Amino acid sequence: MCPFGTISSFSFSLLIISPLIYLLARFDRRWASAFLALASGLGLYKLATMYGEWGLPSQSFEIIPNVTISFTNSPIQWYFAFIGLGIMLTIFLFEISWLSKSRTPSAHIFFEAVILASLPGFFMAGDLMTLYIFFELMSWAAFFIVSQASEKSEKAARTFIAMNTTGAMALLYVLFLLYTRFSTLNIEELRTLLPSAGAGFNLIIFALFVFSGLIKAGSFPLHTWLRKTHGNAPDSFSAVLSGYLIKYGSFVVAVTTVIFPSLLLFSNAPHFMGLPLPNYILAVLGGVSIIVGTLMAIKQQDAKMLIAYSSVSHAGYIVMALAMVSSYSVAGGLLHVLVHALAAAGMFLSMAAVKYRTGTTNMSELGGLVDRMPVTFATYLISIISTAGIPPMVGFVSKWLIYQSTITGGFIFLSFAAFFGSIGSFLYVFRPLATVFFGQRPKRLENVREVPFIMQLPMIIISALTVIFGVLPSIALKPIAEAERYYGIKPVSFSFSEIRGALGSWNSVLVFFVFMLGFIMAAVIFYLARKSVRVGLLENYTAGEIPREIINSPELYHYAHNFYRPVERLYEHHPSLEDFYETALGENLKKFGVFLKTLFYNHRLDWYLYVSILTILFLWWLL
Amino acid sequence: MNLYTFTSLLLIAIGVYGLLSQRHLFKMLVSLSVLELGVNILLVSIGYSKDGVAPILTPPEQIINPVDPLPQALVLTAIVIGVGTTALMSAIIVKIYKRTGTLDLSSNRGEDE
Amino acid sequence: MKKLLALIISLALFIFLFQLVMETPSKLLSERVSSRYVQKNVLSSGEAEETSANLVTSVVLSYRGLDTLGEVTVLFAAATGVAFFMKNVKERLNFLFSSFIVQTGARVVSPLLVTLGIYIFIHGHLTPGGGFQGGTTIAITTLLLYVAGGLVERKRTVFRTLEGLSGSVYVLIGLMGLAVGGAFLYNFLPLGKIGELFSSGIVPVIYVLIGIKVGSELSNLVLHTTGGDNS
Amino acid sequence: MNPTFMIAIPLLTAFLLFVLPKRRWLNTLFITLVALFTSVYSIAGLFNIEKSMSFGMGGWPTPFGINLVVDNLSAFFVMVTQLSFLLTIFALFGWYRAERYSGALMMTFLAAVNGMILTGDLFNLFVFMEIASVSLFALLNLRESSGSLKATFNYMVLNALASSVYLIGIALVYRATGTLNMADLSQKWGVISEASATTVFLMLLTPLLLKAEIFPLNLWAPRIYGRSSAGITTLLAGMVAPAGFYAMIRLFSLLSSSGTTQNSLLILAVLTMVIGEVVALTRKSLREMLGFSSVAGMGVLLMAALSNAMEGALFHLFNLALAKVVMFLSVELLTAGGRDDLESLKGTYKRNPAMAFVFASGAFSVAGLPLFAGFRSKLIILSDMMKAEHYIITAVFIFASIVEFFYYTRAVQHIFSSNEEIAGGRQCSHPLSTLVLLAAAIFIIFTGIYPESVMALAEKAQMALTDVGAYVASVLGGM
Repeated sequence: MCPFGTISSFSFSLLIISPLIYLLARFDRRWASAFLALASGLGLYKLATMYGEWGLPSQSFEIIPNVTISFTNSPIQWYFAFIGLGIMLTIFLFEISWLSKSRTPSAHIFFEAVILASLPGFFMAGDLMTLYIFFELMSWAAFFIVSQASEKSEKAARTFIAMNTTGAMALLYVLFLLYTRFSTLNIEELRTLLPSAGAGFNLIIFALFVFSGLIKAGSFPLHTWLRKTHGNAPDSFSAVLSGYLIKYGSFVVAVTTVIFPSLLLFSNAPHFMGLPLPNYILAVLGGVSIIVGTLMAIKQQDAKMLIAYSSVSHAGYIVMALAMVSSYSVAGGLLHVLVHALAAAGMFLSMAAVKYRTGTTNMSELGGLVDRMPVTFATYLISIISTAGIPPMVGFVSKWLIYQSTITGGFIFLSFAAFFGSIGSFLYVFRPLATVFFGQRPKRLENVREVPFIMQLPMIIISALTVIFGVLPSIALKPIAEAERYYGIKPVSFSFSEIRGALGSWNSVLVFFVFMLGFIMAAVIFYLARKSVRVGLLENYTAGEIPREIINSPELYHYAHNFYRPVERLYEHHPSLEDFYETALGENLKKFGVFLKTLFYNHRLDWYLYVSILTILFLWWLL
Repeated sequence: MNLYTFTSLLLIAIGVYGLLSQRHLFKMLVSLSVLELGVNILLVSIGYSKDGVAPILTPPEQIINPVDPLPQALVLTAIVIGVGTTALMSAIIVKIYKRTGTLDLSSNRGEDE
Repeated sequence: MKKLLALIISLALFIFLFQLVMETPSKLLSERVSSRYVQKNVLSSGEAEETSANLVTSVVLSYRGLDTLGEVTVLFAAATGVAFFMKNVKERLNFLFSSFIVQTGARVVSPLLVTLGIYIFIHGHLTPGGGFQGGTTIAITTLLLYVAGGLVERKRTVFRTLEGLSGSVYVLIGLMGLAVGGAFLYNFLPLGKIGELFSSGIVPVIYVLIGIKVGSELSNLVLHTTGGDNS
Repeated sequence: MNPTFMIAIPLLTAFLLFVLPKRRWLNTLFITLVALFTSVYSIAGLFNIEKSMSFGMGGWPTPFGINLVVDNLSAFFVMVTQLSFLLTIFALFGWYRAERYSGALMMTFLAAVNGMILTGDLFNLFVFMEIASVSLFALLNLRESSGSLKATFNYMVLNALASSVYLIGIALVYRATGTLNMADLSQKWGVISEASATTVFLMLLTPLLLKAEIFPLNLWAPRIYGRSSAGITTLLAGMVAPAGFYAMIRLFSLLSSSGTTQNSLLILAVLTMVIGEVVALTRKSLREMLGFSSVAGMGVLLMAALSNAMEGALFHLFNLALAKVVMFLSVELLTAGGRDDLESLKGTYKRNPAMAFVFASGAFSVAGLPLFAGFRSKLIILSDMMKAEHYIITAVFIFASIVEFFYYTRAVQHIFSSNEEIAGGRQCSHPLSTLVLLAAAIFIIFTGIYPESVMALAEKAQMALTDVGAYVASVLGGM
């Protein structure tokens, strides 16, 4: 049997040879990375051939009595897996060269091999146990990759693993709840069985699923691990984390709302604006996530943490869209998965490229890299245009679809959140652009060069895809419509160049050419009528006088420093969920542990005697 | 319930009282011995029968109304085990004294915390 | 305060145990397992199967022989443990006050004591007493000699070897029983008649071994508790 | 398999060590050979058991003589404890050269643990428990400090107290039923009135709860784990606790106990688990952390056993014992008996990568990570508990698992931290220890991927446990 014959054997053979990959990486890390790129390419090819063969049963085997590991192929799963493998492919290409900056390249590549193996296993899972196992594998591998980066990242990784394990365990609990009820974990079978259960039972199932999904997706109110983890992870891995690993959560949300027919399950529950209350609450949480992510992103000083919060906001979009379960919203949500995967990968990769050359991502230490690193700049630019939802890029299309569903549904708050996020993202994504790539270049960055071609290549691919899907979203909408049809939702209607929405239609090709025209005109004007003079960094601010503190810490006078201070002041004293979880749960649990220790174990023998004898007596007396 | 059983229970209670109230390691050991003694007497008293004779056969006649030999055998074992434990405990107490210079339970000397 | 609490707890324990003993029914002796021991018809074949006159001995060594092996092992482990703890203790207890009279007296009494001990464990299956009691008597001799001025100081190695040897022979006899009779500690020697010195098969042999073992173990215990092992 | 050898051979060796010439290598060789023999013999025997077999000692029929019982359950536990012992012996090869005393104690300890598991007699169980404890008291001070001495003293006093309670229980049992044989007793248990039966049952259970480290009778345990040499506490975590657990579930199956008893013990088990895990979270010293974690592990086992997840519990016991032994030993070799707080362990994998790997596989197995053995057993426990509709306890169990997962990954993270430059070069452990522990670690992963063989054993053991009739029939067959 061909080792890459099916998706399951792809996963398992990768897992089995992952120690060999470790050894290969010890020998030469570039070969290991290239090998994994090739493997993901093969996986992509295999997936491509599987398109259309939905519901194909695959081999399964028992893991504990009566519980099996099995795989299946349905449009949504195919869609998620395909994007995932694609992102992994670009990352591995990037890492062929990037790994020289890693402190522990062999371990890094080993754990990434585990992640690559877990990816199709997770998304193509035929039952919930498979889902759980591959999720645990992923978080475990990611935990080790994240903790390798720096001193700070160890703590970040612990936050990550604590929250993700909580999510996974919630999933495990719900899984056994379902299993005791229906004696099956097969997703397809549960889909048909769930409506027969009571609403209360379904509500518990829904709540636990959502809990676990929101943690993994990094969506409000369980988003708190994202900032630290993304900010401190190894640079190229941040792209995987944000570009793909948080989509594991989106997938769980998709399973909860779309694959399990949530509208049908809660048809007897109270409705709010035509949406069952559980779905509505989930959508509102998504909306809040958009707002919180946006507001927090504005505050960040570090470009990677900024993008991390933008991920929170985008996870919010996806959750909100999937929770509404309408034709446009599901299409928008699923398309947004693609959008954010590409955009986050693009942004993080370009930041990784910047760090590869300059050694920092702190915005106030950077500047003026546009003519030193043009490809990186272009990637970042295209990614943020897509992120902000500006027309010629694919980001607009997904947001446009989501707007349609919020507006036609009459959800005022959700519409507000969606627009707020869109406008807010102008504010924050612009900032790294302005500070890292524009402005004055500090002296020490004079000799920065563009990254090697092998690192440029994945960035070029991602940018190209962002543009291509922007011009022709119909390519991506094809599997999405297939998925909607498969799960009984009215598919969006579209043609090669046009999407027909409820509030008008969108001819992407036409728009693209109009924008191109405008762009060319602007470029012509820019190059013909350029009148700029170069000045040194400090001259602007000090009028010739140079106080001591400026010499000591010029970055304080960098214009990126406290860039949005006036805006931040509006919500300076906001309550922080991040602190809340850390103290309320983490620290208090530890305090509780210390308390228990002092209560029971810190004493002398006489105390132990008292406790033991009293317990024995108490038991005798009680029984 | 006969006198032996009663006494044994009393000894057990005294042993427990000593164990709980004393802070001197050796006194605790002694209390423990008292407790063990009580338990042993309880065991023997199980085999007691009124006007019973020692369970030793003197052929050719069969003995009439002997006391139960099994608890006696058990007690023999229990006593020896008690001796062993006590010896080991006293050795440890000696060692503790050698290391910390005190036999008071409430002293924290020698604690490496 | 603490003593009061201790008093209350132990009182509660007493009352509780008292109640418990009152509540638990008591089986008549004739319905217990031991009644068959007394009648010596455990095998229910009618013939006398176990010929120790001392019923306690027959329980200890024959019916519940494994317990006794365990018991000897506990003592062995305890003695070894004490030796283990004391092996690095350099200082020794000294009995400087032992006078000439004490020493001579000890020398005179000790052979008698040893003889008494040997008598006790040899007749263990006939009369009250046995290996443990005999062994203890022998150990007392050691203690006496020790107190009288360290007369047995150099005998440690002998005791230790004796201890190991008798223990090994005990287990080997048990294994021999397994080989001959198909059960560990099976009584494979001729049983003889109740009440005679040479009766009840391996029982006296084992009691002799136990006597030696317990004697040497307790002696070792005495010697080790008073000071470390220099060898 | 004839269980006699499992007891007699180690005992014989213990005695012989004092007859043979005083050579450390000779002692070590002897001990190793015996450990190998008992392991191989028990494993070989385990696969040849069709039904419960009873061996009367001294050739006496059972209620009168003492009997040893071999069925799938006891053989399973014997196998687990032999493996723990074998691993310990091999892993300590580097630094532990048995002198007579500790060598003999190791042997008596081995014999006693085997006896505890194999015996079918209540009083004999007491005797073997005492041998095990007495041997262990000295062994725990192999690396003597005032801390370890005091901790041992605590253990001794509590142990003596529990033993006395057990003896009182035995006295009452014999008084009421006239027998000490477990199988015979299970027939006559009804004689004791309901009220006192519960109490007597609890009395018999007390030292077993102490041995199995169930709260609040486990107060002695963490200190021992924290202060004694980690290489020896394996004997506690991998042998005594399982043996105590075995005796407990055996009594549970043989003597009927009321629902309230079971429920209150279930509460104790859950408390043990929660307290153990939460306190382990706060511990900085790795040994103490492992100690609390083993306590918690025993809580998990008892909880599972009492909530209809016996098969999972047995399988989990195997995994736990193996993982705990492997972890304690690798910590011992990793720190070389030195400091073991998390901060000073940073980056130690550079010093001894093999041991770091071994520790990680043990930790992941206990934490229940997919691909490792503990994951499978935890899943089975969860699934069975859910099936028995213990929803709340399952939720608590899941909470404890999260905590456990967190602190184990934290420990592994510290060991594998690449952010610390470690002083001093490589210091490898004895090649034999490394080899054996690596084999054990690989076996853990192998069991995680292919658990069928161990699971089949656990399943058979569980059947043997539930089939009280077969047990009683085999023991009292002669009647």
